[in-house]
Amino acid sequence: MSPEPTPILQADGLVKRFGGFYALGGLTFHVAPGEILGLVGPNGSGKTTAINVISGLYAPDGGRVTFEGRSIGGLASHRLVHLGINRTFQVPKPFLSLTVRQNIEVALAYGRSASAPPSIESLLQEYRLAEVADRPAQDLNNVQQKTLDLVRALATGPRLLLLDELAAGLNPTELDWIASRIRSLAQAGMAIIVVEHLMGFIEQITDRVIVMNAGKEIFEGTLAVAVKVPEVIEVFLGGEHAA
Amino acid sequence: MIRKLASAFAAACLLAAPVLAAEPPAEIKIGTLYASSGRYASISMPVHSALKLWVDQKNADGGVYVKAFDKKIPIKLVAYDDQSNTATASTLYNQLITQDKVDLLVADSGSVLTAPAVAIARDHKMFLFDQTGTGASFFSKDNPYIALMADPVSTIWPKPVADFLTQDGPALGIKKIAILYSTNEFTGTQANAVRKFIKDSGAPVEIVYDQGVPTETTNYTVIINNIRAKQPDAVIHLGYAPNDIAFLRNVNEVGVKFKWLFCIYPGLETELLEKNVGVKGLQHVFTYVPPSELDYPVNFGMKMPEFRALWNKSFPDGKVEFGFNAVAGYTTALVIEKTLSVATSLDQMELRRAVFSLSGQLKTLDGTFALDDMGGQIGELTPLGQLELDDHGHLKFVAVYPHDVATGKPVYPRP
Amino acid sequence: MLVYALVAGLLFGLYFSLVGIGLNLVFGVMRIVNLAHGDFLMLGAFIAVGVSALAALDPLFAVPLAFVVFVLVGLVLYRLLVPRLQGSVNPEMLSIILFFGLSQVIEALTTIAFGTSERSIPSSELGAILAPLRVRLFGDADGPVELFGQTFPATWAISAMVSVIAIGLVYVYLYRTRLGTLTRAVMSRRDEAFATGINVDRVSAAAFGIGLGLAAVAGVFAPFMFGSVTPAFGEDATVTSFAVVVLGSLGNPLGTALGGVVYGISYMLVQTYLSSWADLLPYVLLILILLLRPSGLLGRRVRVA
Amino acid sequence: MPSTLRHLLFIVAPLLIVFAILPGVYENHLMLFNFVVFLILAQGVNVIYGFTGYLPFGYVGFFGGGAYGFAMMVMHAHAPAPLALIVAGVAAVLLGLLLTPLLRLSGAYFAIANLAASLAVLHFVANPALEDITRGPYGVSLTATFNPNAAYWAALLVLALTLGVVVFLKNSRFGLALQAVREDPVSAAMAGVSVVRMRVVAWLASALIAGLAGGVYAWYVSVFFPDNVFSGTFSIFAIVFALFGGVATIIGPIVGVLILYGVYNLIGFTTPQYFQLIYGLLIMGLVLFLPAGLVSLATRRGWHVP
Repeated sequence: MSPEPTPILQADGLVKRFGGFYALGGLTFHVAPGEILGLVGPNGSGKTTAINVISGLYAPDGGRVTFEGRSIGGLASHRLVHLGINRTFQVPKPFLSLTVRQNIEVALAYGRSASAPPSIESLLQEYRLAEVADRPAQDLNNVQQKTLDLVRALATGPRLLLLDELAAGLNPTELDWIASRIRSLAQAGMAIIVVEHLMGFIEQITDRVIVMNAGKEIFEGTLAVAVKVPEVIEVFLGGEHAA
Repeated sequence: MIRKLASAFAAACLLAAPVLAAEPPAEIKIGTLYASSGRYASISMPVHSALKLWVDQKNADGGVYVKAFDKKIPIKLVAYDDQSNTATASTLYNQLITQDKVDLLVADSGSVLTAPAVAIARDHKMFLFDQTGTGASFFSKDNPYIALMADPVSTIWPKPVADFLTQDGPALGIKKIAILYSTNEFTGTQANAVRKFIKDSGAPVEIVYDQGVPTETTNYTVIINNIRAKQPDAVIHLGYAPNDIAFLRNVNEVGVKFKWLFCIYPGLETELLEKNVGVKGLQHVFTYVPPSELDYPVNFGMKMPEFRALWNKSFPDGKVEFGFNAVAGYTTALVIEKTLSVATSLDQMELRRAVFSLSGQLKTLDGTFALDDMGGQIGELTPLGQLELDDHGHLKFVAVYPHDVATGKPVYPRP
Repeated sequence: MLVYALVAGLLFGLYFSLVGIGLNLVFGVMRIVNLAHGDFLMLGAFIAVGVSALAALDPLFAVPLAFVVFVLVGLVLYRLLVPRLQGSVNPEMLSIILFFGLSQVIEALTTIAFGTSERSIPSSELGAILAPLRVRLFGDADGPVELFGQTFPATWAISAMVSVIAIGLVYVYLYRTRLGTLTRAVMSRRDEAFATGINVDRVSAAAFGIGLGLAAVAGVFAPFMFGSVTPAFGEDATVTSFAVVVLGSLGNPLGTALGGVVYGISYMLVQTYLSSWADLLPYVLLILILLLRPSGLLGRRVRVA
Repeated sequence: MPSTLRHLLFIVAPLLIVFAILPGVYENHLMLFNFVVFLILAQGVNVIYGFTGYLPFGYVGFFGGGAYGFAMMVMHAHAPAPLALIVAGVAAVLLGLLLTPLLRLSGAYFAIANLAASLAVLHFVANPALEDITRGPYGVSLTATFNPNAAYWAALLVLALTLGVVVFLKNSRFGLALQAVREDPVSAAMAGVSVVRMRVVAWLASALIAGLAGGVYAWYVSVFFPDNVFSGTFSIFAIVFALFGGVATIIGPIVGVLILYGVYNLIGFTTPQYFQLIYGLLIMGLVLFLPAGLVSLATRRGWHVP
């Protein structure tokens, strides 16, 4: 790993409550431009909640989250998109009755990308959607919908990209392909946070992981080190740590 | 204004001339609307059925006499269903005028469904035979194209009620009056009129309760209790038939006996109310005495008993109730028939002249037809009466005011 | 005046719980907005009028008759309408229009069959079979009943009583029978219910039938609670039912009971102190509840966009 | 040719021209006027339902609000009709602003709350306590501005404006974004779309359209009661017409109004006794057999429908 540059996103003691349940109980971490950070942990450990708070779906109930030095806790999602944060969804939610091209057009038009966004044709080509460009999104298969979800995020020219279980349901060839895409995005300077259950995929692409349990981070470092820490092993109870 | 009317009249006469020379038409087309469904169906259907009855009767007889052609001509009734929908009614009124080119335009029943016709008739310079649309806003000095056929305008209708209370009331011991009304044009205007008559009279009576309730109200238990708390000597309830039914039923169910109680519909739709409230519930109630009870001297058309017999023969299934509205529809028909028999052409201004010429002259089963100069009906007034039981336990009307038509003394307080 | 308004509101409100509860069941289970709800009420009222006029029976006998007839009608209508509706893209929205059409059809057919006049039943006929009981309780078989030293129409008391019994039976159905338990499962998580292998279709058909049956039962008392009924009566009844149901929260029969009572009492209070504004009340209450407490007084369900 | 121009040239212009010529050919002007009013209202429903998914079951609230806005300007300020018409639109927009919190509701809840809101406005306007302002239940009579001919042309102008709005929505990124919000508000926000602002803009635009329609209606009929201009059938008809043709298109609502309102009048003129029955059955059939509207017959075959 190269010496760490200044983080683009910094979360300090993030808290999110649902009634009496603490989904996030003081989560602290950071991610730097060009870095791919993995968020791992068992179900219900708060990974997706963390992404939802950072992308503005929920306002945090405590703690602080800054993006490029600016406090962003509680800002509306579309404002965060304009600042340069975007995400994909575990279950992709494209605009079903619009065509693939229209789906991307909306994001291109309203994303207010700081840098010149990629052209629609190049996105369609690069992400293998050119053939279905003029079909309504409801005609797409699950993998294509996931890809479209990713392209929609990319069309807004994000500097921080949050990927929520992008790999689930992909076959090995598709996994390799998507992993290479993600790595090249990071190489171009994008900060990427990956929430994933597939540990092989995490190992393949991340520079660093945060292991979460009960709404807090319990480990930070590489996955290779993580799997040797007793606390982490205990949390997973011999579960999914494929590595 | 007069000059304007006069010039319009002159123009009308000029136009009328060629009509006279024309061949008599095969039929006289009367256009009207009715509501077979929706909120106004129950007041529209009796009126319309009566009009139809008259048409059938005349046509069986070879038609009506039309002076303009000096012969009997069959009537064609062009009637559309507006379903109580005013936008639909607008289109249909227009259809009658512009497509069916009816000779006479007759409005649907009630103010709400008459309202769209007022402006349309005026726009097309068609004279509107307004059956029961009593809305005060319909009648203005600058609109010659309307006259009210069968109900008095709401502003003068309740005069006998107010006069009785202010003139005979104090002697009977009536000092405190309660007014309860439904907040619609028909009964709201009557409430305003009653209030004004009472206040202007200077009589030693006091209004102790004066409340409007929504027309949709069908539940009066609490209100009755509130009125009772004010201990009024007389209670005036002004509402539509469903309001009266619910009000009277609640009065009986709660077991309240108001000393003096007036409602509109026991007099207007007696059979309907009797069916829904029961004879006992109507006993001693004050109401308008309908023309059917007064046996007005008639100089035109069927007398009440004949009309009623014909009605019962024509509509034996009881789906449309005989009552005041049925009489109203027939009255309209009689005005039309008489108008055709005196109008020298079918021109609309000539029809207007003919209708106004009947004012004070035409005496039907509905009383004397009389119009003010804006076309509002000021004749056909209904006296105040009280419902009592005859020896057979049937309801009968006792007219109590004005005194010249009175047939008995009021029972006060209600035993 | 206050006590009177409160008691009257309670009796009136309990009846309105019964008016709304069928709508609640249908919407809760199927997400179908039954805009013809009030028309089924109206049909129930005509059954009562018929039982009273043709058979000269206590209208209370119309209660089981109306219920059975309309459960069957509901099952048939369900088969005819719902599967096609659920197959469309947006069944919730389209149901509003579909059932508006149905309400038009019902009103038209009723008008063709019975005419447009107001119909009712003499108050003394309701509960005639209960006369011995009344003599024992109140000393006479006729006239108003006395509660807290004030007199109320006997028909109100009977309607309120039957409403309480009917709501109780709905409670028993939902919480003490197998089909009822499944119904609640479908109400809370329709999507998951499919996945868990519940026969959603059967549960829905039953709920639809029972919903219509309850509406018809409420209708039996309509001639007494509203003075009279006409074929056009359904429209207002539907909107009021919505106010009651939304007040209490959807998918919760106890909530509807509470909603009815809150509605009844506030209606009577407004009628007492601000009578001409009384018809604004259901609508303002409905909007306020939706905005301030979207889950209703007793609900948990989220209904925010 | 850009599609905006094509739509204006081949859909909007011919429709307007036909309705400008028709009064000279066909004499039932009020029927033509009502056609125009329903074309406006159906497109207004299209704006809010077709493009954002909110079903405005109480759409008539804006229509009646506009009619009364017009009436009050004429009665109290003695304003000329064109000025009163503008106020009619403004009144409806203000009402729309007041009701923006309803947009927090979804699905049937919004539809029911909107219906309740329109009834609340009706009962408010019709309350006798407001007699001095609205004439309460006693109805208004606007003889000063009575001019059906001018009102008809004003209605055509409002229709042109409304169609302009719909053509814009159909061809602009704004319209695309609205549809994205309708499909999935969360994803739309993640595409950078300000969900709340978009909805409010569409809501107010459709309120303005209905308010102007109410204004021209008040101008044309000149004598009316609260029950006339707040009649729920305006909402129902506008929604059914728009759905029958197919929403989120330009021609769908137009076709819907022309066919269905045409049939409605035809039934009314020919077989009045079964009017309500036939119409009710027609509505049911439409939902059961053509839920996505007439245009779906074409889109199912893969044809593009403007």
